[in-house]
Amino acid sequence: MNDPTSGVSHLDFDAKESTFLDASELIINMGPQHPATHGVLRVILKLDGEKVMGLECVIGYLHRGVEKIAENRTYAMFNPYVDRMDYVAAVSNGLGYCEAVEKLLNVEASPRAKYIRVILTELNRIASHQLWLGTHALDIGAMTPLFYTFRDREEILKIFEKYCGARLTTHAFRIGGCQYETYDGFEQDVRNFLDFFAPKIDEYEELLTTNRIWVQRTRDVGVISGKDCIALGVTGPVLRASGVKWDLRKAQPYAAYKEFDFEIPVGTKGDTYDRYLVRMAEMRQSMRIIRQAVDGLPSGPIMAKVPKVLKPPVGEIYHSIEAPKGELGYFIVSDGSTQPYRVRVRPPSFVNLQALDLMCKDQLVADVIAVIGTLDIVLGEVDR
Amino acid sequence: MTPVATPFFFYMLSGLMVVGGLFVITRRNPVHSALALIVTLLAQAGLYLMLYAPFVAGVQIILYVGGIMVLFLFVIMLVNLERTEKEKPFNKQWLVGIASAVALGAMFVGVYVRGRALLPEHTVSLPEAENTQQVGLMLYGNYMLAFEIASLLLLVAIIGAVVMAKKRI
Amino acid sequence: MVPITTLHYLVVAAALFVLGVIGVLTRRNVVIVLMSIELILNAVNLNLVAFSRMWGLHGQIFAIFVIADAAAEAAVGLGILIAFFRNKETVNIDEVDLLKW
Amino acid sequence: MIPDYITSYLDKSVRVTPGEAGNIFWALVYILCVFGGVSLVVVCMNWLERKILAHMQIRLGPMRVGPHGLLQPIADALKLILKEDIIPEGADVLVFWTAPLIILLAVFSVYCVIPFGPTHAITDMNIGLLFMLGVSSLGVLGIVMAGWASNSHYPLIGALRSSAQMVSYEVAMGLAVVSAVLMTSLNAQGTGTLSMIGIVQAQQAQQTWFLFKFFPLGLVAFVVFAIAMVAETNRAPFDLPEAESELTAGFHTEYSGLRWSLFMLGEYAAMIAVSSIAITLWLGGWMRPFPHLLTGQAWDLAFSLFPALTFFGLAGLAFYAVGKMWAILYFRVQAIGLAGLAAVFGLIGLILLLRPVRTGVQDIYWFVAKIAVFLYLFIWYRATFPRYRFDQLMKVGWKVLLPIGLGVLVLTAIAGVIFG
Repeated sequence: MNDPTSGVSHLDFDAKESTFLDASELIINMGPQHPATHGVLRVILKLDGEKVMGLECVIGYLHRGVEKIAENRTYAMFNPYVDRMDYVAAVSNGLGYCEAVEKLLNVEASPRAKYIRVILTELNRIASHQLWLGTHALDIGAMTPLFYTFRDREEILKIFEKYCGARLTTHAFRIGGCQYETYDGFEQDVRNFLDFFAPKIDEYEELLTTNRIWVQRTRDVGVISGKDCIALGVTGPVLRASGVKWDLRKAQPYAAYKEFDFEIPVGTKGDTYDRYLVRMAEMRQSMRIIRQAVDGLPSGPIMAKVPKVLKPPVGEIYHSIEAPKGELGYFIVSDGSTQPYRVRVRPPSFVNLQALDLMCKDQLVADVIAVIGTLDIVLGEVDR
Repeated sequence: MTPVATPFFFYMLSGLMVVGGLFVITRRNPVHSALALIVTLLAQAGLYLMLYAPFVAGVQIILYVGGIMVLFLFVIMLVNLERTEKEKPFNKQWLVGIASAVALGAMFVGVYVRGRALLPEHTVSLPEAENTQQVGLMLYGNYMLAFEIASLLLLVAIIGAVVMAKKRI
Repeated sequence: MVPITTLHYLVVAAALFVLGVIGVLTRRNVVIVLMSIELILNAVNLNLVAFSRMWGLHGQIFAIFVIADAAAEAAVGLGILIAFFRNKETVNIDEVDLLKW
Repeated sequence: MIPDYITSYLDKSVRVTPGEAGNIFWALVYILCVFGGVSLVVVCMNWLERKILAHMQIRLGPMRVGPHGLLQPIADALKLILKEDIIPEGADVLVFWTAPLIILLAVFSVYCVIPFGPTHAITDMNIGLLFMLGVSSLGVLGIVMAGWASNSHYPLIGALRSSAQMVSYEVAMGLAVVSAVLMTSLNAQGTGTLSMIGIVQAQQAQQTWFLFKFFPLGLVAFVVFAIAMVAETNRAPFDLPEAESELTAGFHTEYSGLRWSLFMLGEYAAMIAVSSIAITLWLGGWMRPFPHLLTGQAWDLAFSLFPALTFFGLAGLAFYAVGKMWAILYFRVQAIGLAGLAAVFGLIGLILLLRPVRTGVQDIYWFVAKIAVFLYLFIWYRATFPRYRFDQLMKVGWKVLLPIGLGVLVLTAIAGVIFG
């Protein structure tokens, strides 16, 4: 594949008498109601027997017009909406949006707020990866990891609930800082979670990492090179598993990430197994970051000085963060009023989904499932 | 154990066979034909049991029904064509074909009626309990060469089928 | 009721044979023609096994060989059918009139 | 009063299966017993699978219907029977209807020759093993028919996958079986047997389970069979034909209600059937563990107490649960029901202590206990393994199991000549 951007060749839906044998391929519609498409993704597969000749994603079944809604809300009012995009990693979405607006307003969150943000975001990264692991394993046929990950994810959600009252769509941050001061015993809860979770990752790995069937199902499946990743704009663990050491937390540090010591796990081959390993390692790194952040949590106010009515100066800003799934960017244009003139979200899932066709070409139907799982898409984010 | 109610089972099974055979050659849909053929083959396995040939009956079920017919069904589904159902199932010379086949049948009946004397009611005892052993001994004794040739034939058939059915080798 | 003799089996086999011949001669679908050939082979098998009731096990051995042969025939026949179908998109035996494709 | 042919079979001097004795009445009784028993086991299996799987996955499984969800299978069965029987548009109705029946017929025919004891089989055939393999291979037909008749892509792909899978694994299975049959010929006459009862008797005569015969040859053959039989029954990790995440439900996607439940019944019954083949061939059939090692009156007595002990154990477990449930007011009624069940178990245990009953159920008990182990393994696999991909599955079948099976067959023959 020299030109990954060439896209899918036109699918001929009027192919006469499609059978398994003749020249015209079998066309199968997978989704939008299908157990393995993680929501309402529709994939049109062009098959030659079991081999995938090409595929086309049909998206938009979950489109809610989030970006348009932003134009009719004030900056603060739009904040909860972003949680509904990548609902598995709501905290990351909020962080990205808040930081983008802060950049536009030219304010900076207080150090304590930054630390709290890092803790919650990294907890959310772990939760997101857990959900990915469970569903991915279930897609490949291992049902047990799903229940293990959901058991442990519950602990994270409990911390969220105690902190801000919501489990999934947290709306944890405000422009200029945090919504709430931490509750009593927050640090202890987080530390307890870290102690609780460290052996659990080993448990997951014990089930899967050396499982022969798992390795056979994921090795050399959905291979994508670093070059193709960059050409397609693929980011996040998918990019890193292909050997490109690119993590916005290191490359363009935001929040308080500059102050923490952690590594960027990278893969070598860019196959599904590498992506699995990278995400597992990322969970461990996240734990490392959380521990440093909890230990060094500074005291002080949680909110910076922010005017009551937000009226950013005329201008535009692009700010991106490393969400669990990749680069999550917000492009905000301000016309000086209380409402943004335009908000454009760069969702990692949407961009990563482009690579699906390239990664599935010449693989088998069963691999499509594995690749959709390994891309870790959330349709709320793809369709917005 | 001796077969019980022999005439009843004979007429039932042979009736099934003939009706199944009729369905095979008259159905438009090849899948229905194949299913009718399966009924025929199973009924025939029953007849083998009545003829004290349990091993042949078992082979009939495993090979014919479990192997060959599954292959047939597989291929019918691969070349799954709705067009063929709309076409005429019989070719132009159907009348001649039926006439000659019936003539052949009449000849058979004639031979059987005339040559009845050639078929004395002579039976040998075929102990069912040792049928498998005896068949095995004969296969690897008297018919050793034929057995080897058959295996060679099957090998050639495998290779031939692969060569012909595969798009690119 | 008449006791069942070898002749009964022979008559059934003859009927089956005739049905198979009719199928081969009149049907247009190659798959059904192949199945009719299976019918013919089975008629022969029934004869062989019926005779083995009279003269000993040799008939059964022959029946086994015929079954093996039928398997080979079906595999090759269906292989040809698939190759033919891939090129001409039909399974109509009337259209098998080229010596080359 | 009672016709002679009923009582004649009960005569102790007749030690053959009803089929061999030509006794139609008792054959019918046995058929009903086996059919009813297997259906009952399938129903229990439904509950057990959900429970065991749930506890492996740190959840509780069914808890609502009856104590610990004991009545869940009944509720499910009622639901399935009452559900609408949907026939998809464009389906071939006749084929669509007969497909589940064919699967059931194929599976239950296998039970004709399964020996639960020296005389506890419906019949014993000279070609028993051949019959079993042949009839169980008919199940493929039902699957292919179901997939084709549904007139839908997913079932068709599922049917093609599953027929390819079953046909390929039958080969490896057959080779493994043949090596076990070879072992039966290691006697004075030098003739083996295909009769299921004969195979167990050969193990009895040679004073070893074929699992340990020519160690490790018997073991390897058994492992080949054990893998092939999982693939043959379309269970995890070989459950591609019904791979939920890929093909929704494979060949029975379009089925609903009663017909769907027939497929499930067929699947579970097939699991029991193949387990019985494995037990008969390698694990000594109805023989109790160590029949030749631990001999003598004391051991006989000890082993004959196992059936009763099992039921006492079940009763104890149920009573323990009753004790815990009684404390909660909301569960009082259910606790009473569970106590009743426990009492029934205890009563059965007491009956099993009686000497004639005790000796009578020995064979059946050990056979069923061995089946239970296999069924547990099936559930365990499902909780542990991811699913194979189709090409990998074929590779395992043709490139791993088949050569191993062939090698074991040849080595067994050589070993038989040298040591036998």
